[in-house]
Amino acid sequence: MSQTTNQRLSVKLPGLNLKNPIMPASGCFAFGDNRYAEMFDLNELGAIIIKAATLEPRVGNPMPRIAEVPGGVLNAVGLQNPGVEVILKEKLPQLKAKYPNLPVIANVAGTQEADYVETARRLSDSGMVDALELNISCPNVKHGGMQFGTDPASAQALTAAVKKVSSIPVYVKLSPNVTDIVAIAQAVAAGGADGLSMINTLLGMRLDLKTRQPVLANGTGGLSGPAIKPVAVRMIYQVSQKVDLPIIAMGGVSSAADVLEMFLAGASAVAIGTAIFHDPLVFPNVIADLPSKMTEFGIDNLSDLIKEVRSRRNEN
Amino acid sequence: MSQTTNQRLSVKLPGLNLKNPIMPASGCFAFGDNRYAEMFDLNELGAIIIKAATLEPRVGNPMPRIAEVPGGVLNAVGLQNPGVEVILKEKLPQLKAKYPNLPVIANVAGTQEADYVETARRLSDSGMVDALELNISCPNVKHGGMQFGTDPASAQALTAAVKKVSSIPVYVKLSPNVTDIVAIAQAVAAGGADGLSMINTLLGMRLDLKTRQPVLANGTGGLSGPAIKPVAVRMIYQVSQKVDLPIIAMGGVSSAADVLEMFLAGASAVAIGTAIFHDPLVFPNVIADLPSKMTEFGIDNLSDLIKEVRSRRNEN
Amino acid sequence: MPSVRNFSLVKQERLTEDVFQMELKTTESLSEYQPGRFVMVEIPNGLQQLRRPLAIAAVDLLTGCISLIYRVVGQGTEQLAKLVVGAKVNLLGALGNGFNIQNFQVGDQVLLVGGGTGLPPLMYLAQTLGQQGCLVTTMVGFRTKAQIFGTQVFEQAGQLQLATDDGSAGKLGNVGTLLNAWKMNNCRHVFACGPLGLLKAVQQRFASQSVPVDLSLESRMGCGMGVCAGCMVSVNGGTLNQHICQEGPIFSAAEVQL
Amino acid sequence: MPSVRNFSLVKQERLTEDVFQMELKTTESLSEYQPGRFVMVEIPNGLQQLRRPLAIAAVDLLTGCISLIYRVVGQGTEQLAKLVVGAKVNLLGALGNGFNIQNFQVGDQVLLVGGGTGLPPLMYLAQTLGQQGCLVTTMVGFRTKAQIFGTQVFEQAGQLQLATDDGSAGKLGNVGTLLNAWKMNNCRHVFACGPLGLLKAVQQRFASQSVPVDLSLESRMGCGMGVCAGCMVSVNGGTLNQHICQEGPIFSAAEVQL
Ligand SMILES: Cc1cc2nc3c(=O)[nH]c(=O)nc-3n(C[C@H](O)[C@H](O)[C@H](O)COP(=O)(O)OP(=O)(O)OC[C@H]3O[C@@H](n4cnc5c(N)ncnc54)[C@H](O)[C@@H]3O)c2cc1C
Ligand SMILES: Cc1cc2nc3c(=O)[nH]c(=O)nc-3n(C[C@H](O)[C@H](O)[C@H](O)COP(=O)(O)OP(=O)(O)OC[C@H]3O[C@@H](n4cnc5c(N)ncnc54)[C@H](O)[C@@H]3O)c2cc1C
Ligand SMILES: Cc1cc2nc3c(=O)[nH]c(=O)nc-3n(C[C@H](O)[C@H](O)[C@H](O)COP(=O)(O)O)c2cc1C
Ligand SMILES: Cc1cc2nc3c(=O)[nH]c(=O)nc-3n(C[C@H](O)[C@H](O)[C@H](O)COP(=O)(O)O)c2cc1C
Ligand code: FES
Ligand code: FES
Repeated sequence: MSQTTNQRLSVKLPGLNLKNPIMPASGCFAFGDNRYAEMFDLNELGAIIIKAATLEPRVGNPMPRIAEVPGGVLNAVGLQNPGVEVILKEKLPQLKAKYPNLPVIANVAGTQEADYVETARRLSDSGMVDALELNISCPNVKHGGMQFGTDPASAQALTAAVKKVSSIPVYVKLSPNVTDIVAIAQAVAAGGADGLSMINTLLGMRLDLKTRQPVLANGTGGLSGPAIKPVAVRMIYQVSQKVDLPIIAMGGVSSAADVLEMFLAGASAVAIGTAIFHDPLVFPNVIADLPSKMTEFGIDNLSDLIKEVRSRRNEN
Repeated sequence: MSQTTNQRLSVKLPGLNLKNPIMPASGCFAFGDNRYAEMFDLNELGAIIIKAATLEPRVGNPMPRIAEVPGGVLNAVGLQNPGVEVILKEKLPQLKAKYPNLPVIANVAGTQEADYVETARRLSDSGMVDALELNISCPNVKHGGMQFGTDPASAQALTAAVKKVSSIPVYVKLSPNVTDIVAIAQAVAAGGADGLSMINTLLGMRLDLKTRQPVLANGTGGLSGPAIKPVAVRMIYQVSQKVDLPIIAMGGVSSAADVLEMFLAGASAVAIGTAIFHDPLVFPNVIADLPSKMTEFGIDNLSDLIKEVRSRRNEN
Repeated sequence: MPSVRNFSLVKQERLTEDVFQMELKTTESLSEYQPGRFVMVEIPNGLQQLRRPLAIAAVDLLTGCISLIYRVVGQGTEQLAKLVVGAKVNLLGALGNGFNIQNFQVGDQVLLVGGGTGLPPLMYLAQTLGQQGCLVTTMVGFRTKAQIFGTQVFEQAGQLQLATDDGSAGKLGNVGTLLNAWKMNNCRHVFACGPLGLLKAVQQRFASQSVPVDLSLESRMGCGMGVCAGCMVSVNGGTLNQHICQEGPIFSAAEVQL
Repeated sequence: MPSVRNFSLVKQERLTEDVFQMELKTTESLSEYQPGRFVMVEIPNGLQQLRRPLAIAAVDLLTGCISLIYRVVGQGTEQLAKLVVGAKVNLLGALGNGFNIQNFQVGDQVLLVGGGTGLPPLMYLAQTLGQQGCLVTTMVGFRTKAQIFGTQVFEQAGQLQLATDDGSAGKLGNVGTLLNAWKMNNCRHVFACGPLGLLKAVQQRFASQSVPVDLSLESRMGCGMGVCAGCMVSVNGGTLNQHICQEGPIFSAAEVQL
């Protein structure tokens, strides 16, 4: 392999020229303003996806919001965030000041089409964001966009409305809590999405034998971590066979091998969420491990792998 | 506690007077004709759910059919079974001869309504089965009934058709791979189901980095084991709040504590599948542990717990 | 800057039926391991996705050891209790704000109030304040005599007031009983750590007093690093606006809403 | 009747770079641990939901020990290789049909053919047949000299024919080379275990001969107990009609479809 690491790891997606495909998943790295960021250089990342932004500030759900389950984590944070204004005035400028070259993807959430659109417009216009990730899949708030994520027509309409006001590419983040993920993906493609982001959390619950009540104050929560990886791989595989959009893959990734499995499923980039809670250095570790894992499995570079996997699909 | 263990553990469901609520899940104990059955007395079980029966014999999917994933197992057995005729002539008579007092639930699968109905009729007429479990949720065969499990109208029609020919209670086994589990449950209730069985496996996939192909010959497979427990608990909880039918709960149960969590979610009985692969004595172990776990959490007897949980739901 | 490193277990001791003390050794600097701060402990079998927060109960700079004292309450702490000497234990730390004790002087009177698994951070605090020459009074409540641990540290650091629910040791009653009986003379600062009920009692007891009161809070934690928003608390009239793991775990009783 | 019990690890030895031998001790009966049968090993960290099938490589009734010889190929075997003496290893066994060798007599000529991780069951078989007075010839292939293990057992039990792909030990070539060169004189039975290619070569080599040939098959296994239908194979013209774990792992080459 005479290629440099950069040549081997770099990937191109709409709006995103990434030196490597690895990024923190939304909600698992705040706005880069967290203590993990003291432990390694964020410039090592391919990009960062920041916590959901809503039009107004949200205080989120009552506590407890987080619980452990076998192979995974349940969370019901409920889109807590300071609102798009504070994000534009404080969070993003701080992030850009510290890491001017780090591509930024902003996760956008809302209740109705109007506030999605307005939040997206402001983020797009700010010039501080490289792409939007439309969160139509938050299971943890009554009106968290899940209604958009489970109905193809609404998903398509919302995507189209956001596309209209956005000058940067729009990735739509899909919910796995649906009967037919391909139908939703096709709908957002028809709505003009530039890419997909999948998957958000599976809706789950844990009950406390002592209180006989749900462990989470919200009742249900979103399941993330290794437990959901097989579902993520299956959905990404299914969608990549039918829909031509690039996919930012996530769901239970915690190693370079997991990253490659996502690429084989059809990913063009990979986000990591829950794994950082266990391994604070998961980002530098995975990025460092990738080249040798690729060599082990005969993978020259990721761009070619993406093409190979995509062309294999089209034959089917 | 002056109650006998039997009084504390016994549960009553349509067609099933069980001395305890614990039974093997379909496909994880064959027809009782397996080597686990040499290791403990099947008379200890509350009941047994036998492997899916189809009208004609099925050879199932090509190998490999089974793979491990974090916290779970993927299988794509594909309803391999000798067909209802052999089951009636050999499997059930052998089972009844050995364990005349063990309640038997027969899992029924098919491709079209007609073969479901015919298989159900024959099993019902045989006099060797106490209840049917209508499998409208097998993810592992092209025509495994999943189409019935994901569409409320088809689910209702199939349930009604099977009810018409069955003189024994009919439990309908639901697929978790749906957007709205409550809608499916309500539909099968409207179709006349006597009870529900939930959940079947989540549709998942694992890819092999060496071959770059799915590990399972079938491509996708059904995810079972601890990884799916939070999804099972959530769905059972949601359904039990809206639908008055008793639920046989399953999905990742491996301990007495898990059993109680299922009861708190809304179960009236509990099946165990994947856990036996790890712990061959999981059935006698869980049954033996139940009374002390119940005492630890202030639960006198399961029948009262079922009533308590159900009444709490109705208040919501 | 938090670091993540393997410590080696040099001592595992059972203090009561369900409370254990681990001594963990490192060759690296412990300068950030200050009283009131905590670590996120990796549960070593690889099953648990989340680390567990435990307070730093003691630091010995000479030997390069820290102590963690924990009650076995669930799967994570059960695993910790199984570890034997020589095992590697991975800690992320030190985290949180810690007790603000930089400006304390010789002779300052300080009151510590604690119970249950709130004692470990107070043990380290008492030791530090005692070494700084403060006059440390500690009020501690236990359910019964058999559950007592850690009291020597408080006796060495100053004066100990003990209560048990069943009167089997110390006064009959709980920390509330001790608080009510207490006469405050020139107390410069109050620190409390323990169950919610205890914290509320302390908050209330001193609500109308001018003495500053700091409470160390507990919460389930996802990350311990200010990311997951799993540990929020309402401070200064806001709603769930601060992270117990980052702005805390120590909050001013006058500002925090329990 | 299969039993599930804890054995204690009394020896863990590295045979080649990635092949290990575990010696496991029990106080209970080993009468069911016959050549060709296997155990389902629990992976001790609690992460893996499935046990792993491993052939019984040796049994010492005097010490109550069995040997398992395994190549580290994935997460499960990696965990096994980490175990140290004194560890508890939970085995479900003995499973499968085993080699049918009850009617062999002193002087019977038997051919064993093996490669890779197919050798462990043949080691136990060779030893047993040797003790029964049979004349045991074993053909074994390895990729290279560094990968050789287990050959002493075959030498002690009879005659060893060795090949390596690179000629670094024994004949240059593979088991196929040895098979082609071999002259069959009064061979009473052939047993083979190894990769699919080897089994197919053996099946083909003796297809038109009257000598009975038994093949020991491998498969991913879910349960090992005839339940999950994860290990089916086509026998006697049927389609996936027998369980490798239950009716096998040993099948007649004349009946099984590879
Ligand atoms: C900053 C901080 C410092 C701490 N210091 C100590 C210490 O020094 N010593 C000590 O023994 N404990 C301490 N704790 C508490 C300790 O973190 C928990 O007891 C531990 O995480 C439980 O882990 P587990 O896996 O054994 O229990 P789990 O299996 O996670 O839970 C067991 C039971 O405890 C409950 N539970 C778990 N964590 C919490 C929580 N944080 N709040 C309320 N209920 C909970 C669960 O609902 C469950 O019923 C501290 C917590 C925090 C936040
Ligand atoms: C009856 C029987 C007896 C066996 N005896 C031995 C023995 O004595 N010594 C020995 O070293 N091995 C033996 N094996 C094989 C052994 O079971 C596997 O190597 C082991 O289960 C791998 O576990 P793992 O967790 O390390 O690998 P995994 O992580 O499960 O898999 C690692 C890699 O191996 C592949 N793989 C795993 N199992 C199989 C399989 N059965 N067939 C094909 N590919 C597979 C996977 O696809 C993957 O690429 C036997 C198998 C059977 C069925
Ligand atoms: C604590 C937590 C908070 C999250 N917040 C968000 C969010 O604000 N917006 C969003 O789109 N997804 C959110 N997610 C989902 C993740 O971005 C990701 O899709 C999911 O966790 C699966 O990836 P993982 O298994 O690597 O964590 C959150 C997940 C967790 C665990
Ligand atoms: C190997 C295997 C075979 C199965 N076969 C069937 C089947 O024939 N019919 C059916 O309704 N469910 C079948 N299932 C699903 C189980 O009955 C059960 O619903 C599911 O595995 C969840 O429970 P668990 O996590 O305890 O295994 C099978 C599951 C496994 C693992
Ligand atoms: S524990 Fe995650 S933000 Fe505090
Ligand atoms: S491994 Fe389960 S039937 Fe053979």
